[in-house]
Amino acid sequence: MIRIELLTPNGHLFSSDTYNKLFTMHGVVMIFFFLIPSIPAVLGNFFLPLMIGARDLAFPRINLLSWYLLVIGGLFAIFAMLAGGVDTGWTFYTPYSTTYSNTWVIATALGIFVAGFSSILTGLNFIVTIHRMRAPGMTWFRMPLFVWAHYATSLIQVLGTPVLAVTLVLIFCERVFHIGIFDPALGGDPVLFQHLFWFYSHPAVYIMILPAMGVISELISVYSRKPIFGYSFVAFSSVAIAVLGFLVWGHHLFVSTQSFFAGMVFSFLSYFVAIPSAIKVFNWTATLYKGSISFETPMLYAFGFIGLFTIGGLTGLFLACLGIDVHVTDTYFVVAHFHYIMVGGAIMGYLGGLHYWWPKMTGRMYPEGWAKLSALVIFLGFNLTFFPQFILGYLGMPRRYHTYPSEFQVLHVLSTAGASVLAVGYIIPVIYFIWSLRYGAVASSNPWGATGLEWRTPSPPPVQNFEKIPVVTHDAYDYSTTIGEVIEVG
Amino acid sequence: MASEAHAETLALREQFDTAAQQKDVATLGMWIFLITEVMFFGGMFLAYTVYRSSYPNVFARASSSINVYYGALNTVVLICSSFTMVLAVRGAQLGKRITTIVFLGLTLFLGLVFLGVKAFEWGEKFHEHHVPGPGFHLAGVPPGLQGQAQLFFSLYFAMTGLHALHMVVGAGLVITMMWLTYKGRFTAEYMTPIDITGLYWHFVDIIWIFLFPLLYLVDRHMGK
Amino acid sequence: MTQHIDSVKTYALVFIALVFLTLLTTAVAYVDLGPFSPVVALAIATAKMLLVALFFMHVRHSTQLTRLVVTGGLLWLAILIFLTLADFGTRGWLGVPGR
Amino acid sequence: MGPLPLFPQEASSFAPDVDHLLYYLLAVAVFFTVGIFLTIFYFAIRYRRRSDKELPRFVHTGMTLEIVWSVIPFGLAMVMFTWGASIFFNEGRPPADAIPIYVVGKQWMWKLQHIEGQREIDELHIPVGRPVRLTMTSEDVIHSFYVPAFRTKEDVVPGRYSTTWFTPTKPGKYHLFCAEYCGTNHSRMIGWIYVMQPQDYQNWLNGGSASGSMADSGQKLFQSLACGNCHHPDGRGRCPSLVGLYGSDVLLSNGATVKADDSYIRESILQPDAQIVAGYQPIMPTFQGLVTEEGVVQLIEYVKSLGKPGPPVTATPQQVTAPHR
Repeated sequence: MIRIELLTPNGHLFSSDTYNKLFTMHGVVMIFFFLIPSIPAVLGNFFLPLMIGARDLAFPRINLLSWYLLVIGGLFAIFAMLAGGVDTGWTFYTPYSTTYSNTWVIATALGIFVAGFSSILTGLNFIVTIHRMRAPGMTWFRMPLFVWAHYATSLIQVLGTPVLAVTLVLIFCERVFHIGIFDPALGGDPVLFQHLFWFYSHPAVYIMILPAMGVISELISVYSRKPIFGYSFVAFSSVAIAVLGFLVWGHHLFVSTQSFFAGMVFSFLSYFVAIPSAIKVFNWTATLYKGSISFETPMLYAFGFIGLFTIGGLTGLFLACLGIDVHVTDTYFVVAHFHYIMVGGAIMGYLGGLHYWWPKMTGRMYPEGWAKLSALVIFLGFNLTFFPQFILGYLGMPRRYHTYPSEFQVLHVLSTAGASVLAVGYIIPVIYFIWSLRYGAVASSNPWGATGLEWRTPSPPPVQNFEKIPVVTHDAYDYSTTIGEVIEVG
Repeated sequence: MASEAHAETLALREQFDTAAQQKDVATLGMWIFLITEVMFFGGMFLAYTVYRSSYPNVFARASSSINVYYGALNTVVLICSSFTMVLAVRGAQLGKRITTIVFLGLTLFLGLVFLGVKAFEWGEKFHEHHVPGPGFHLAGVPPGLQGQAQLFFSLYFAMTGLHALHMVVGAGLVITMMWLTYKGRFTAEYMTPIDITGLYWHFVDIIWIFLFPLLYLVDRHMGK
Repeated sequence: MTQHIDSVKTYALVFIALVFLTLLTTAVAYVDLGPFSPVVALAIATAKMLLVALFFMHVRHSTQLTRLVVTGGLLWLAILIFLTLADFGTRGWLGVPGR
Repeated sequence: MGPLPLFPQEASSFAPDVDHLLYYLLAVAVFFTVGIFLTIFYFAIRYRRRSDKELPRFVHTGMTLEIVWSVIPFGLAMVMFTWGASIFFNEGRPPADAIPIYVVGKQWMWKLQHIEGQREIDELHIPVGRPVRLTMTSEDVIHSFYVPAFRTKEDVVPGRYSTTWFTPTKPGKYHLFCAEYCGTNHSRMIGWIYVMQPQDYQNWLNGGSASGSMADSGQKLFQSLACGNCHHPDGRGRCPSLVGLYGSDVLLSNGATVKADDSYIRESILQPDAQIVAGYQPIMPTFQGLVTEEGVVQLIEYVKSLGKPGPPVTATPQQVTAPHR
């Protein structure tokens, strides 16, 4: 929808207000209600206990509660959308969000607040589970990397989300009671809001990407039948990303009138995040070396992930670089960059993981041919959509523009065309996944010849996950133990 | 939220192997939850730090207008309640039902005293036009700086308000614990919920320990 | 996990110390210590926090992991505050408004 | 449909610097992207699975390799940091002889004032080859002053001043965008920067219908608000004299010293009690709500016109050493 509107420079389809509400809801819904919960809530909740050999998470009731909270939060957001929408952008910058916007900021903020609690509780549950519920013999360095990635993610959720929560509470108070903590008319500082907001929202990017990285580590290993190269480096790089991710939020504020020195410090620290990210990419690539590589659908997604994440990550360096960032911040360059990370990274990881574990979750296989086709369509559509936006950004096209000067039109048309291809790519899996639930071939307990504990139990798993808690005697990804059991996929 | 953290029953829940593991897990979960609370209040402490360092004089003046006796009284009341709470936990550890209930009752009473004093204090603020909003006025602060004084009171109400909200939740927990103890649900071996309620209560106390000097005691010597 | 049960006497001593520190911090607020006023106030508050955490919350007897969680949490709070002050504290160093 | 531009115009002294840095970053990015793509393709084909029973040999993690591929990117990144920071440093230090322009952002327009008195809306005329310094503030929400061809952008924040500067190098007409989302008509808060030959610029200045310089307007405002009743030029009034104030160091009643820059004067007008000059009483009323942001900058220009502090007259030593290109 957004892309169609941007086909023409003057925007005939909607009014500016509608456009502003659309991109705000797109941001809010995608980030807070899809990307942040997607992998942890769907794949994590299901497989984390399985992978460490536990019967369930440490607090199943809290887990249920966190699901209800997410639904309630979602209802608030939907209410806000139906009641008239909200037009502040997902960033809720003050004083626009507190004083000037006449839209449903409060309902949306409440929705995010509630969903935030859901996220905190999920993180809390995972940390405790990983610390205390591992099966006998499942030492820290025998854990699958998916679990490591979730551990790092949970740290961020637990430490970062409360700060967003309190920020939203203050926004809420400011709108309802007019107490004005960020109100410049009283001497308040809107830049303080940005600090509080990005303290959460920068690490939140890693909440989205880390679980996807965990998925990719699993996929690369299984489909090349080799242990991940540099296991401990990949494991620790997850934690390093989580920790360093908290030190760099100020790179969103280079032109926000934050002090020059703070800009220097944040830019410097930002480059440290690049290192663990680079380590991961290099190690994944090295894992392929002398492997036994098969090209099932999840592996295609894994390749797509590495490619897109590499581009997304490297363009991140541009944004961390003070001199360049001044020019490209708040332009389509940023839009392209974070879509490469979030869509190219997080969603590719999610789809890869979904395909990989689909047989385990449902006991059915999906149609391989269609799946490969859609993986290809998504990859091409994605690049066509977002690559032109890098160029647009460097040309100076600001983000969140409903109308734009005509010289940018060609690139916008390309991008919109890409978006249509991308949409087709996303619709295909929805159709065949539903189809497979009924008509898919019945899956064996271990169709891929994988090593994780989740494959040592029937598909789908029984209520208590395992008939008998397994005892772990090998490192993760020791394929000598499973190779004999490989069963042909129907 | 916290009420869920100790919702296990006496029976060992199916996902655990041993009672020790179950207790350990619950305690760890509560501590992590408290850390999220630290970060939650941390955001406001940050806002406070920034504005106090920007407007030290106005903050001193505004702080001096609050009645220090209420603050000090409430601090002592809360410390007393923490003391009774720890004795209640001790009673539960020893398996003494009556002791536990009595001390939980005292804790609850002190908690309610705290909230009562707080309510009274807030009432006075409304009376004195010290509540942020169009009617705000703080005597002794020049007109151009009323906004900054209002910032102080915005923080005052936001921080004490959220703290009071936590107190209300805590009081609810204590009542639940009293009821469960009365029903004989706890033994010397299994009293994790009381233990965890205690942790929560003490945490709320700690927050107040910081709020008191930060809100009530800013350079009192200057404000006079 | 073995249970440690502290004596009532220990708790009572901690309680008295806490009340004493409360009175102390109130009294000190009326003394002009210049820039050290907030430092002293926060030092006393931190001491009180330690007393409550170590004794009332049994951190003294707790596992390594719990201590790690507590120190980690405080460290993160410090990150939040110090890095933000890295901005607010250095504004105007260039002598150009907004830099 | 329009043409297909792939690279923005370079029209300020910063633009080539930023673009050179971009080339470096692009080179690094392309190198790694292509390298990783090719390696993956090669491995994927070379080591494809040939039989279902195949079990590859375990390859041990090479510590040296891990260190090498951590250190090299880090080195490259540090080059990026240093290079980027040095550009940023220059962008943060306007030269002393820059032409001052005052900018007030407002939903959804840019209001600009030249010290000669010309006022413009959504347009800015400047001469080529001279540094221009913008002092900016907002009347409502946060905006951001963005000129892609100059590679400069800085947020415009209500309640305070922000600064940016550039030296245009090519005459022409360039886009001005608001780059911080500011509400319904954010995408229409755009304008044009006209970079002119010095002579054309002079003609433009002379041809305008300006009603006197900013300092003149400021003086009128000063009189209409009766500021002079207290602020006597000889310093014998109830309030400090403003002659020679701008740029001087002011001793405050709490013992601290502040430099009397734009932000200080703005604060003194709107929140006079925040910083009291040593030896004076806090009797000045606030002018919050009585003076617009545009009025405030006119008053600042007026104060400036009352003279600079004693020698060195033109600039403080720090400003003299500022890099000026």
